[in-house]
Amino acid sequence: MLTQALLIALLAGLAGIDLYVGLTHFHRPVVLGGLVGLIMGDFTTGLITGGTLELIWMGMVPLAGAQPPNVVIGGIIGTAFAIITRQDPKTAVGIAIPFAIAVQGLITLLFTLFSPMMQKVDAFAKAGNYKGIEKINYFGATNYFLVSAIVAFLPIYFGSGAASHIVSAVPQWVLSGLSVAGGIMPAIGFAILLKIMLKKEYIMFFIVGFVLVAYLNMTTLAIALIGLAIALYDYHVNKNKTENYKNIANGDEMADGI
Amino acid sequence: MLTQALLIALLAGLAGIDLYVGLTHFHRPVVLGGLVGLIMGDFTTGLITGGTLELIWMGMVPLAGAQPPNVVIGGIIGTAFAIITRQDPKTAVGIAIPFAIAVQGLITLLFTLFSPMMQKVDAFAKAGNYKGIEKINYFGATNYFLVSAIVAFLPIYFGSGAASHIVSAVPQWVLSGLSVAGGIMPAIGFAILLKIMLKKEYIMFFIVGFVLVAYLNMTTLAIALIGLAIALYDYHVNKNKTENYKNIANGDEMADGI
Amino acid sequence: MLTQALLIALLAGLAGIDLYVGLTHFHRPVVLGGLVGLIMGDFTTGLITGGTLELIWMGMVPLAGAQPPNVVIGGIIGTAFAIITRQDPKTAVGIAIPFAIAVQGLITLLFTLFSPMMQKVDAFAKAGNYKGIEKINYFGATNYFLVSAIVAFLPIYFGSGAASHIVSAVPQWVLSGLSVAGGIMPAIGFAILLKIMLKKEYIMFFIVGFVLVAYLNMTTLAIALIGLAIALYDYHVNKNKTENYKNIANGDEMADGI
Amino acid sequence: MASNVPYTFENQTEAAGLSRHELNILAFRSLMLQASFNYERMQAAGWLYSIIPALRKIHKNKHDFNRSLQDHSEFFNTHPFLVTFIIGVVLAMEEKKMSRDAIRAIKIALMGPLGGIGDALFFLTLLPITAGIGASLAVQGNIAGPIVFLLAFNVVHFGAVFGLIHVGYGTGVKAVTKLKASMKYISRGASIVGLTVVGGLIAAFVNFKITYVWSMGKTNIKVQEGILDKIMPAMIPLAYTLLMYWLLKKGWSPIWLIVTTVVIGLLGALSGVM
Amino acid sequence: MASNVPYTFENQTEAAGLSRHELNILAFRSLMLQASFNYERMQAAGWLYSIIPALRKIHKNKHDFNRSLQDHSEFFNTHPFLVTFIIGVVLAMEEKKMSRDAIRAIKIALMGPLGGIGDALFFLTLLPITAGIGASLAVQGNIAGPIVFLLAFNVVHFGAVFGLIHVGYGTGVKAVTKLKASMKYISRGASIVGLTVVGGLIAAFVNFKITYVWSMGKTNIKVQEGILDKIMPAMIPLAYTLLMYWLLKKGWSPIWLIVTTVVIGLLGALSGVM
Amino acid sequence: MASNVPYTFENQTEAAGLSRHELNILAFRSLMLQASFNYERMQAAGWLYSIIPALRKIHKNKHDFNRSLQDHSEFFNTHPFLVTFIIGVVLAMEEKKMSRDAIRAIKIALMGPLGGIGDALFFLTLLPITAGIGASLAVQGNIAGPIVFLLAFNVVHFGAVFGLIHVGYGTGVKAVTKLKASMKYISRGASIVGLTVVGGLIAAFVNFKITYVWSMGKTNIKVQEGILDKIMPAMIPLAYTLLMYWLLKKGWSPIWLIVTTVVIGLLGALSGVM
Ligand SMILES: OC[C@H]1O[C@H](O)[C@@H](O)[C@@H](O)[C@@H]1O
Ligand SMILES: OC[C@H]1O[C@H](O)[C@@H](O)[C@@H](O)[C@@H]1O
Ligand SMILES: OC[C@H]1O[C@H](O)[C@@H](O)[C@@H](O)[C@@H]1O
Repeated sequence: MLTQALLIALLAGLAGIDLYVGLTHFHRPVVLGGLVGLIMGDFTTGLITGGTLELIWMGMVPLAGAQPPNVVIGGIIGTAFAIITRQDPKTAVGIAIPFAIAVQGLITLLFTLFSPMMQKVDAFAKAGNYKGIEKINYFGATNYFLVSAIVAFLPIYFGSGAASHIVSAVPQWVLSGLSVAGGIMPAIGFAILLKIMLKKEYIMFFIVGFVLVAYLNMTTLAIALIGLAIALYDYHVNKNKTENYKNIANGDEMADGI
Repeated sequence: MLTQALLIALLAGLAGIDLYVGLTHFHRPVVLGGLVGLIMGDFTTGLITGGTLELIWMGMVPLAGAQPPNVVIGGIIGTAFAIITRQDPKTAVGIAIPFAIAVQGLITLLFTLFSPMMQKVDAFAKAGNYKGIEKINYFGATNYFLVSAIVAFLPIYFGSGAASHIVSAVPQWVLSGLSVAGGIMPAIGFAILLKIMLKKEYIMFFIVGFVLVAYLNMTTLAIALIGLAIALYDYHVNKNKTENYKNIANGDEMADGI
Repeated sequence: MLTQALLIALLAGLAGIDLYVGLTHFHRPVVLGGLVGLIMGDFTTGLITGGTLELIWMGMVPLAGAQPPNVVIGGIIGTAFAIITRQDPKTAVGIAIPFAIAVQGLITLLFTLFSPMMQKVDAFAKAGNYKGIEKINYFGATNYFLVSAIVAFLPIYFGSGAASHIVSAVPQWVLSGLSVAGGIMPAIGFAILLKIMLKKEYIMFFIVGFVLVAYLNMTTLAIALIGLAIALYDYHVNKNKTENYKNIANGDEMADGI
Repeated sequence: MASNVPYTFENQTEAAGLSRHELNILAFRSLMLQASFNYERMQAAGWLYSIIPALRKIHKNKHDFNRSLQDHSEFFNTHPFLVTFIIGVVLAMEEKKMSRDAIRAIKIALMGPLGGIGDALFFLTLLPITAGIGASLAVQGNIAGPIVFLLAFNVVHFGAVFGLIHVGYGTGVKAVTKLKASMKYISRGASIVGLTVVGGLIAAFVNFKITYVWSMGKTNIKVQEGILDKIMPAMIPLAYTLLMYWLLKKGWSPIWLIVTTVVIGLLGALSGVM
Repeated sequence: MASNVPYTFENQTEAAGLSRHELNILAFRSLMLQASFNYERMQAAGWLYSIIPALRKIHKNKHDFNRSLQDHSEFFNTHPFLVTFIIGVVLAMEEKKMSRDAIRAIKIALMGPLGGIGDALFFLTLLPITAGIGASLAVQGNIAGPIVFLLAFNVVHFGAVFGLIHVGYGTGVKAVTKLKASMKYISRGASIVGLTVVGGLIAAFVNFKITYVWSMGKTNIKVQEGILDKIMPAMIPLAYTLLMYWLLKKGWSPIWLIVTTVVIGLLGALSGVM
Repeated sequence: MASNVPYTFENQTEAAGLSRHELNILAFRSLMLQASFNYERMQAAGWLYSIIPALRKIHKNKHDFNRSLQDHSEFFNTHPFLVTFIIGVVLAMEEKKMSRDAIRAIKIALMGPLGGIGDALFFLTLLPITAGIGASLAVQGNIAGPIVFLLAFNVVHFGAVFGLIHVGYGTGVKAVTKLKASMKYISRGASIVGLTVVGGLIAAFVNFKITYVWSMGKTNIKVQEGILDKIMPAMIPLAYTLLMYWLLKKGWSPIWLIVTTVVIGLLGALSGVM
C-alpha cells in the first residue's frame, strides 16, 4: 500500500504542477484515470472512471484566478476509490467531491498566503537580483506539488477502510450537498470573467450567446463561430466608419469600401 | 338556477370590466374556471376546464383596439357548460366558441357606437366640467358590465336543456367553422400592430422573429431577448455614429467610443 | 428495343438541351422518371424511381460553369435500368452513377473544346454578320442534343444484358466510389461560387449560414430569409451613414433617418 | 405639428411639484384608461380621467385649465401598463408651463412605441408565460394555478403602473429636452423588439391549418404536413396576416376583417378544407 | 476600366424606344443564353444572340452596329433567369447612345452579383423546394409530382425572365446614374444573401461522410458519429469545399478538381473509409 | 496612466534583435507563468521569470536592467496560452528603448482581452471538445481516449505558445503604433466573441437544478421541468451567475462566494430542494 500511495502522491504532485505550470493538461481526469489505474493494478477501470469524471467536470477550469473544485485531487481520489471499493464510477464521484472542494479551498488559501512574497520580488527587482526572482517561482511550483501530493497520499495510504469509514460517517446530505455545490461552482468563474469583460455596451452579445445555448442547445464551438461572425461584422462597420471620417476630414470622396 | 345564473352574471360583469378596466386579468379562463366551478358546485371540474381553455386561447388579447373572440364569455360559458353537461373540456370549448365570437362582435359594435360620446367630452372640456368627463368614463365601464352580465346570464338561466338544444340544432360545421375562425382571429390583431409599427426599414426584424419561431420553435421570451439584443446593438451603432458626427463637426478627434 | 432506344435517345437529347437552353427543368429526374417509364412500358416504376433519384441529387446543379454529375443521363439511365432489371430504385442509382460522371466529364470537355469557336464570333461581329453568330448558337445547342442522345442510346440499345454484364464486371468498389464522388461533387460548384463572391469582408455571413444549417438543420429558404434580413439591415446602416456624410458635408443638421 | 393659433398659458408661473402620494393616485386612476374606449379617440377620455386631479392642481387659472382639458381630449392610445410613464412626463411638462406643442409632440412620440412594445411584452410574452404555468397547474386540478398566475402577472403589472409614473415624472422634470432627443432611439429600439416579437407571434399564435388530405388513387397526401410545411412552416398564418395588413392599408375596417375571417372559417369547415 | 481608344457612335441620335412586344422577344431569345457556353467567354455568344434584334433596331449605322456587336462579344456570365434584367438596362443605355465604357461597366457590375444570387435563390432554394415536393409526391406513384414541380418552378422562372426585362428597361431609361450609385449596395446585399446561403448549402448538400468504424479490442467507435460530428457537424464537407476553394485560387482548373474528387471517392470506397 | 517621474533609459541605443532560438526559449520559460500565482499580482513574478533572459540581453546597462525588472513586476494576468504574443510585442518595444509608458500601456491593453478570449476559446471550447472526445473513447475502455485528447489539445496549445511569440515580436518590431491604433478594435472584437461564448457557457456548464417536486393533493409538479424550464431554460444558472457578478461588484471576494456556494449546496441537499 505504501508504494502505491507514494506513486499516487508523485502522480498527484506532478499533475498539481501541470494544473498551473506547463498546462499540458495531463492533469485532467481523462488522462489521470488510466494512470491511477496502472498504479492500482486495474487499468481499464481507471480509464473508464477517468472518462466518466471528465464528462461531469468539463466546465471546471480556473478562470481569471477563480478556482473551481480541484479536478486533480477529484480525479485521482475518485478513480482510486472506484478501484479499491469496486464501486460504480458515478458513486466514486460522490466520494471524490469533498476532497475536490477541500483542495479548492486550500489552493485559494495558498494564492492568498503567497501574496506577501511579492514584497520580496520588489526587493529583488530593485537590486537586479534576477536569480532571486527565479527562485521564488521554483518555490511556488514546489508548493503545488506538495499540496497535491500530500492530500492525495493520506487517504490512499490509510486505505479504503479508513476512508470509506470516514466517508460513511459523513451524512449523505453533506456528500450530495457538496456535489450540488460543485456543479454550481463554475458560476463563480463566469462571474469573474463577466466582471472583467462585461461593459454596458456588450450586454447584447452576452444575451445572444445565452439564448442560443439555453434554447437551441448549440455547442460552444457553434457559439464561438456566431460570436466571431458578429465581431467581424462589427469590425467592418466600425472600420468603414472611421475611414469615411478620415476621408471627409481630408475632403476626399467617399471610400469605395462601403 | 336563478341564483346561480345571477351569480354567474355578476362574475361575468366584473370580469367584463376587468378585461378593459383594472386589468388584473382575473378575467382569464385560468382564473374564471375555478370561480365558475365554485358557483356551479364543482370546483375541480371548473378549474380544469378553465386551464384547458386558457391553453387554447393564449394569443387572444386585445391589440391596438382589435378585439379577438371574447375570452370572458368564452371562459364562463365554456366552463359552465362543461359542468352542466358533464362533457369533456375540449367539447365545452366547441359550445363556447359561438358565444365568444358573438360577444367579440358586440364589443366591436359598442366601441363604434361609443364614438359620438366624444362630442360630449369636447363640450365638457371646453366648459371645464371635469365631473362630466368622469361620469362618461363611469358610464363606459358600466356598459362593459352589462354586456357581459346579460350575455352570460341568459344561456345559464334558460338552462343546459335549452342551450344544448339550440347548440345541437346548429349544424356541426358551423361550430367547427367558428372554432377555426377563432384560431385565425389573432392575425387581425397582429395585422393592426403591423400597420402601426411596420416601416420599410424594420422589415428585417420582422423576418428574423418569424424565422426563429417558425423554424426553431423558439418561445416568445427567447424572441424578445433576441430582439432586445438587436435593438441594443443597433442603438450603440447609431449612437456612436452621432457622437462621431458631432466630433467631426467640432473638429475634435475621434471619440473613444467606437 | 430499337424503337425504345430511339425514343429514349430523343428524350435524352431534348433534356440535354433543356439543361442549358430553355431551362424549364423538365430535365430533372422527377420529371424524366415518368417519361422514361412511359417509353419503357412501366409508368409507375419510372415515376417512383425518378422521385427517388431527385431526392438524392438535389444539390446537383451547374454553378458558375462547374458541372456536377450529369442528372439527365443519370436520371434516364437510372430509371431505364430500374425498369429493365426490376431492381429497387436505390440500386438503380448505383448503376446510373458511372454514366452520370462520365457525361459530366464529356460536357466539361465540350465546354473546353468550344472555346476556339469564340474566334469565329469575333470575326462575325467585326463583319456585322449577325446571322453567323446565331448559327454558332444553334450549333452549340445541337451538340448538347447529340452528346446526351448518343450516351443514352447505347446502353439501352445494347440492352440490359450487355449493360448489366458490363456493370457486373466493374468491381463493386468502383461503383460505390463513383457514388461517393458524386455526393462530394457539389463542393466544387460551391468552391467556384466562393471564388467569385467571397471577399474577406463577407466571411461572417458565410459562417452564419454554415452554422445555422450545420447545427440547427435550417432549410435553405430559412437561411435565405436570414441572409435577406441581414442584408437589409446592413443596407440601412450603410445608407444612413452615407446620407449623414452628405448632410455634414453640406452643413445640414442630422438626417431624420437615423 | 403645431396648432394654428399657438396658445400660451395666462399663468406662466411654474406650479408646485406633485407629491409621491398624488402621483400614486394618478397611477390608480389610470386603471380606468380604457373605460370609455371607442374607435374615434380610443383612450382619450380615459387619459383625461387619469390626469384630472393633477391638471386641477397645476392650472388654478380657469382658462388655462379648460384649455388643458381640451388639449388632452385628443386621440390617444397606448399600452395601459405603460401609460403612467407618459403621464409622469407630460405632467412634469405641464407643471413647468412648457409650450403646448412640445407637450403634444412628446405625448404622440411616446404613445405609439409604448403601445406596440407593451402589447408585445405584456400581453404576448408575460401573459402566455404566467397564464401558461397557471394553466398547467390548473389542468391537474391544482388550486395554485390561478393563484400563482394572478400573483406573478400582477406583480409585474402593478409594478409597472405604480413604478413608471415616478420614473416618468423624474425624467420629465430633469430632462425633457434630452428625452426628446433620445425619443428617436427609444422609438426605434422599441420598434425593433416589437417587430421581432410580432414576427414570431404570428408563427406561434395564428392557428390556421389545412386539414385537407389529397387523394389520388392509392396515394394520400396531407396537404399541411406533406406540402405546405415543407415549403415553409407557418406559411399560411404569415400569408393571412399579411393579407389582413394589406387590406387594412387599403382602408378596410377591422370589423370587416373579423366578418371575413368568420366567413372563411365557416367555408373552410363546410368544405372540409380546414 | 476604359478601352484605349474610346469609341463614340457615329450616329449620336437617340434611337426610338423598344416596344413591350420587342422586349418580350428578347426575353424569349435569352433562353438560348447558354447555347454556346464555353470556358473562354462562357455566355458571351448567347448574350449576343439574345440582343441582336434590338441592336439592329437601335444602330442603323453599320459601323455603330458592328462596333456594338464586338463590344458585346466580351466575356459574360450571369444567372440565366436574371439575365433579362441586365438586357433591359443595357439596351436602355444603348438606345440613348451612352458611352461604351458606362455600358460595359454596368454590365460587369451587374453580372457577378446576379450570377451568385441567382444560383443561390433559384438553383439552390427554389429548385430543391419545388423538386422536393414533386419528388415526395412522385415516390408515392402520384402523377401530380412532376406536374406540380414543373408548374411551380416555371411560374417563377418565366415570371422572372419575362418580368425582369421590363423592370430593367424601365430602370435603365429612368435612372442609369442612380442605378450605378446604388450598384454598390445591391452588389453588397446580394453578396450577403448569397454567401449566407452558400454557407448553409455546403452543410446541406455536400455529402461527404466517413463510414469507417474504429475498432480497438471490444470497442467500436463510429468515426463520423462518435468523433467528427462531435467536433462539428458537416466539418468534412466544409473542409473539402475550402480545400477546393484554395486549389482554385492556386490556379487549379475545375476539371482537375473533378478528377481529384473522383479519385478520392474511388480510394475512399476501396479502402472502406468512406 | 503615466508614472510620476518618467524614466528614460540611460542607454538609448537600440539593442540587437532576439534570435528565433532566443524567442523559443522565452516561450518555453513562459510555461512557468503561473508558478508564483497569487491574489495580489497574479502572474506578475511568472511574467518576469519568462522574460528575464531577454531583459538581460537588451539592457546591458545595470540601471536600465533594474528599472526594467521593477516595471515588469507590476500586476499582470492574461491567458497562459496567449501570453507569448504579449511577450513578443513588449520585447520588441524594449529593444527599441521605447518609452516606459508606451510599453506599459500596450501590456495592459493586451492582457485583459487576451485573458478573456483565451479562457473562452481554450479552456471552455477547445478543452471540452478534445476532452469530450477523449472521454467518450475512455469510457469504452479505449486507451486511445487520453492519447487522442493529449495530442489534439497540445498541438493547439504548444502551437499557440511557440507560434505567437514570433507573431508578437514581428508585429511589435514592425508596427507598434499601428497595433496601438487597432488595439481598440481587437479588444472590442475579443470582447464580443468572449461575451457571446460566456453567455452560452453559463447555460451549458452551470449545473443548478431544483429537484423539488411540489405536491398538492393528488398533483405532483416537478418545479424544474414543470415551472422553471417553462419560464426560461437555464434560468437559475443565469440568475445565480448574475448574483455572483453583482456580489463581486459589491466587493465580495471569490473566497466568500465559494463558501456561500458550498453552504447553499449543503442547505439545498439538506432540505431536499436541490
Ligand atoms: O483569465 C485569465 C487567466 O487568469 C488566471 O491567470 C488563471 O485563472 C488562468 O487560468 C486564466 O486563464
Ligand atoms: O396597442 C395598444 C393598446 O391599444 C388598445 O388600447 C387596446 O387594444 C389595448 O389592449 C392595447 O394595449
Ligand atoms: O453562376 C452563374 C451561372 O454560371 C454559368 O453560366 C452556369 O453554371 C449557370 O448555371 C450559372 O447559373
